[in-house]
Amino acid sequence: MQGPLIDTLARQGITRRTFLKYCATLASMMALPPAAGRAMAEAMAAARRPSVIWLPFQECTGCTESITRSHSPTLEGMIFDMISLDYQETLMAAAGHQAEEARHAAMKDNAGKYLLVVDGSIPLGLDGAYSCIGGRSNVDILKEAAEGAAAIVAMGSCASFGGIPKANPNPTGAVSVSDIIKDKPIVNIPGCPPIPVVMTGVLAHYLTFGSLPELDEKGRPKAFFGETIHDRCYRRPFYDQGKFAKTFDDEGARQGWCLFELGCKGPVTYNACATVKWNGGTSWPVESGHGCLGCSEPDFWDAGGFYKALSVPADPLKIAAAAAVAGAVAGVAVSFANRAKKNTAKQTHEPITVDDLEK
Amino acid sequence: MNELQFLTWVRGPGLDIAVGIFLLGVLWRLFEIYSLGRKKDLAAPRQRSGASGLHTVFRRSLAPPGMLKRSPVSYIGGYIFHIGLAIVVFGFAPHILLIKNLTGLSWPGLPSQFIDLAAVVTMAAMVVVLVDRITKPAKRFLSTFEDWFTWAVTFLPVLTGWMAVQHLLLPYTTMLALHILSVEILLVVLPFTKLFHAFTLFGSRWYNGRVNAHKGVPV
Amino acid sequence: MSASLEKGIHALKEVIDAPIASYFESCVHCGLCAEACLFYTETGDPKYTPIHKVEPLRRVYEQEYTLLGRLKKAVGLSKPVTDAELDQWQELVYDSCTMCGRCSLVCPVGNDIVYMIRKFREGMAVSGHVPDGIRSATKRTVEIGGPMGLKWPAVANVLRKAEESTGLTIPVDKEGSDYLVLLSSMEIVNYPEYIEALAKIFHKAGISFTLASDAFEATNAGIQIGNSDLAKVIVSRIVDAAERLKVKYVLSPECGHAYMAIRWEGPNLIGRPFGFEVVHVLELLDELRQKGVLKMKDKLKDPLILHDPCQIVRRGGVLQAPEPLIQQVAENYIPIADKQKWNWCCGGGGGASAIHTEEAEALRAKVFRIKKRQLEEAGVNTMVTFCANCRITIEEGLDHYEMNTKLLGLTELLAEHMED
Amino acid sequence: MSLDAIPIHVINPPPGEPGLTGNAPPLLRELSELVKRLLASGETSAIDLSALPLTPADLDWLRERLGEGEINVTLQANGESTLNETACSGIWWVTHHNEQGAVTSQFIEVAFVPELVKAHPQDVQIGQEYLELLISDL
Repeated sequence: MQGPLIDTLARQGITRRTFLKYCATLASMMALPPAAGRAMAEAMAAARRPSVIWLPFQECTGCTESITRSHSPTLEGMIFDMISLDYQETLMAAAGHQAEEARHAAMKDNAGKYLLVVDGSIPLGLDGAYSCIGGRSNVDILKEAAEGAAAIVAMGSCASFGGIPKANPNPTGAVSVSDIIKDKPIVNIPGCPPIPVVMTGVLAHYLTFGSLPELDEKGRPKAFFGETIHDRCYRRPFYDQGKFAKTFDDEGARQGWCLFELGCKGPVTYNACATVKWNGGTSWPVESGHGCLGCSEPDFWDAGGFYKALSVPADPLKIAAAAAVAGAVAGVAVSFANRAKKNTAKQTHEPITVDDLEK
Repeated sequence: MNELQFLTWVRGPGLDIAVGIFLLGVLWRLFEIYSLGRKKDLAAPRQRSGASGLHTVFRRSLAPPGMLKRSPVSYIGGYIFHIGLAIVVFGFAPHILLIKNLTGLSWPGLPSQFIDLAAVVTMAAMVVVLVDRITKPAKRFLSTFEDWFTWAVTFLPVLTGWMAVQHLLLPYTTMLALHILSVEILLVVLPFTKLFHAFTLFGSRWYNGRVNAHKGVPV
Repeated sequence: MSASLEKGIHALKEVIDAPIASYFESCVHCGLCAEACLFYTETGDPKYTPIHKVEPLRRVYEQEYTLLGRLKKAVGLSKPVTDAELDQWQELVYDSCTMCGRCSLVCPVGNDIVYMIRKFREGMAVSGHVPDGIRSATKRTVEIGGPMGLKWPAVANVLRKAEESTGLTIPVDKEGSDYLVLLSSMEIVNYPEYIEALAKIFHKAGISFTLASDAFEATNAGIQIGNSDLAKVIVSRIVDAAERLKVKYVLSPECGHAYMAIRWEGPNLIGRPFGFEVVHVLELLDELRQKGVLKMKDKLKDPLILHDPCQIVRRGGVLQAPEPLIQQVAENYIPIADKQKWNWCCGGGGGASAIHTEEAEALRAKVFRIKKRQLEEAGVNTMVTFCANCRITIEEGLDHYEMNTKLLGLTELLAEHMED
Repeated sequence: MSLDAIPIHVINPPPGEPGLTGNAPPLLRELSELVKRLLASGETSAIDLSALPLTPADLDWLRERLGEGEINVTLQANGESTLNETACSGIWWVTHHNEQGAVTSQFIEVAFVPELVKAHPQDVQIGQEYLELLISDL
């Protein structure tokens, strides 16, 4: 099981050229120079598979689905062949105490070297009682597992930023991995779910260069999160021309015009959907006629409504009527005071004679 | 507070508060100013005033004879930045959407490349007008803190809006939030500074037009 | 009883109205009014910027009639207007403002700045911040009857002389006449030819007229100093006389501010519309011209330009009459660029010519350069105008610059060239 | 019911599609440098076309300028890849497609033979072993 990766791949009928081609494309997606594709292929082909422990917390398993159901299992699935996935509740055959033992064994055997992948947020409410595995709270497990990890990958928006569990009013006190773990390198791969190739890209980078890729200030790989959906959107020319779909079934929608007015969050969402697309490059939300929800941004759930355009107030004129009335009342009150003052001045007018001109 | 929360705040509660203060201020100030009233002119009019007030409202938008030459920067710079602001505010599709959402009125937007150009030209004109204020003796003499402040408050929304669209300096989300915030500041200070001329100018021109038309002088 | 700051503020509180408020709120400090003011264009001193001249009025408005202003005053952010300040402003409000109203025409937000000056003077007058020259002129007008202290016997004397030289009768206190003719002291003293000219024209046109022995003076120093009570006393004399003599029309002399006082301020001062019409002499003359009564025997050949007095043309609305009249009598009338409502003031209006301090006179001489330039640009040696006060100011200016320009009064010019 | 009966159709690419950006011509100069380096030191290199702000029109322009060479290699590995020699020998136009036929990445490679075409020694080894097997069966 611990031989060079290329042998494992070969056994599965994946040729070296297929692998090279895959690495070239991966390097291109990660905005690495073309030569890096070759380096990646060589490094990974020869790499010993690192131990990976995957901890699912307060999550919906969508992230796992995203990775495992990726359209070309031979390609994205390869990543699971590159690693030794020692613990993944959903995928592993073991269950119960057996599974927990496997995790402990992996942590012990690979102390300081394993990669920790987390999906789901971590509830802190009621001492973490909202989500427990084997009687232990998520936060305990995370802290323990993080201790010996070389690096942590926060998969999906929940692990990265708290995600839907953290949405108002956040009953479980959900937080992200980086809210708890401060002393380890953490890569955030937000998205609900995240794009599979980002995960593979990060792992490939780690395997090739032994380090995490360049991250932005939110801990996201710059290569994938460097630009907004809006910047790369194929409907962008319509935005620039001022052509907008006004409803989901009007002529503009049929013509494929910009979905800004229908609440698309593309302009404030950093992700690679517009270029990488989904389902093996078949399509992506905007292409299928729906605006971006902004799922890879922090607190996207509370960002003022999915169908409200960005330039539109979240709750228009909430206090406007009251303010207008208050203004009118204040104005009328001042008016009365002013008129009274002026009238008093007029009534107390003392006729002026020439003598009054002298000081 | 992350930038999306910041953005959410400025386009949520922030905007509510700003629009609220704006409406409150505008109504209050309008009452305060126009309730003072004026005496009826008892002198027999030379001619019926008719629509003279309205005429002046429009006529004053043009430079009087000779004045363009005397103060070209005031007029040309002033025209460019006022018209530029109008184009940017009322021609940019996202702005129209906001107005539509607030009032139900909408109209077709202008191409964003054109808006972009208008924003740059507007900012250039505003800078020129500022330099003019610093260098022209009468202008500098009249200038108080309020003049510099209101200039900045007017300039910032254009700058931040343009920078947001151009993806300069800060991520789009932050810039957009700053842009909306700067507009909110503008809304809040407008009723209480000289920026209120946006409203009272019509009254002032109208009064001037009426008072003088009564005497038979088109002003 | 005497003038005081309290009285001044009190007066301002009475006169501040919605237009004043609207104007102050509209001002964007663009400084364009300065470009329309000869005191700024000729000196380059920014303190002469028209809107700056009413700054204390703005403060009183803000502190008395705006909520924020009251708050600012309460917490000490806005200092109350002081006597020292008003004293400083006296020069700006009287010496360097002739109430010509040119600034009101250019203000891009539409501020009628001269309207504000007129109101501000109400406060300045009763707080005691007025130039001595205007104060004494006002006193003489109220106490004696005219700004120059002229009494009826002297006027009667002038009238007798005019009768002698024209051979026409000049009726006095004749009830039921069409016109009550008013004069200005300056005309009586400096330009008695005006009276002769008028007598000739009335005679020719067959219009009945009279003078009133108790209301011959048309000028009203009360509006120049800026006190409505005194202005009312002065204007009431004319109204009383006109009503007693049952005239249809009151004829305002050429004098600019006299026309302003009787035609536009008069009814507002006494608080009711007049039962008679006020006509400016040029309006009457133009009417006669249109009827064909005003025929010339010859025309003046000299090339000349016209000086439109502010209070008659720009502020009085006598826009159409002057040009046809001058064309009637002059062969070489040269219209200048800034004519009619765009004319430049002579520099002595609004009471300024009554201020005889050294500084005021030096300033008047300085700003007269604009008239000098107009003459030079037109390349003429003759200027015609129709306001006694403008004439005196312009004469002084011409003297100061030692120019040999001929200055003529329009009515006299017409009378001189009229068919016998 | 045919597809045309569905009222929704995506027009792709949209009108107002940007034409030439002027970003393509400098690439020719860069290629010239890379070819010089190949001749001088034998060092191979590649340009990642999807990493550059090039419009389809730019790519067409470039492709047309570089022309067609003599060799066209087709590789079937998880979707088709084409490695086409251009009219300038040593410059190869490499396009990778996925199994659905979409372009996943596109390169211009400067090499005597594209790296991907060359057999890896380990693979040759395996071939050799297979050959031995064939021989032993004779």
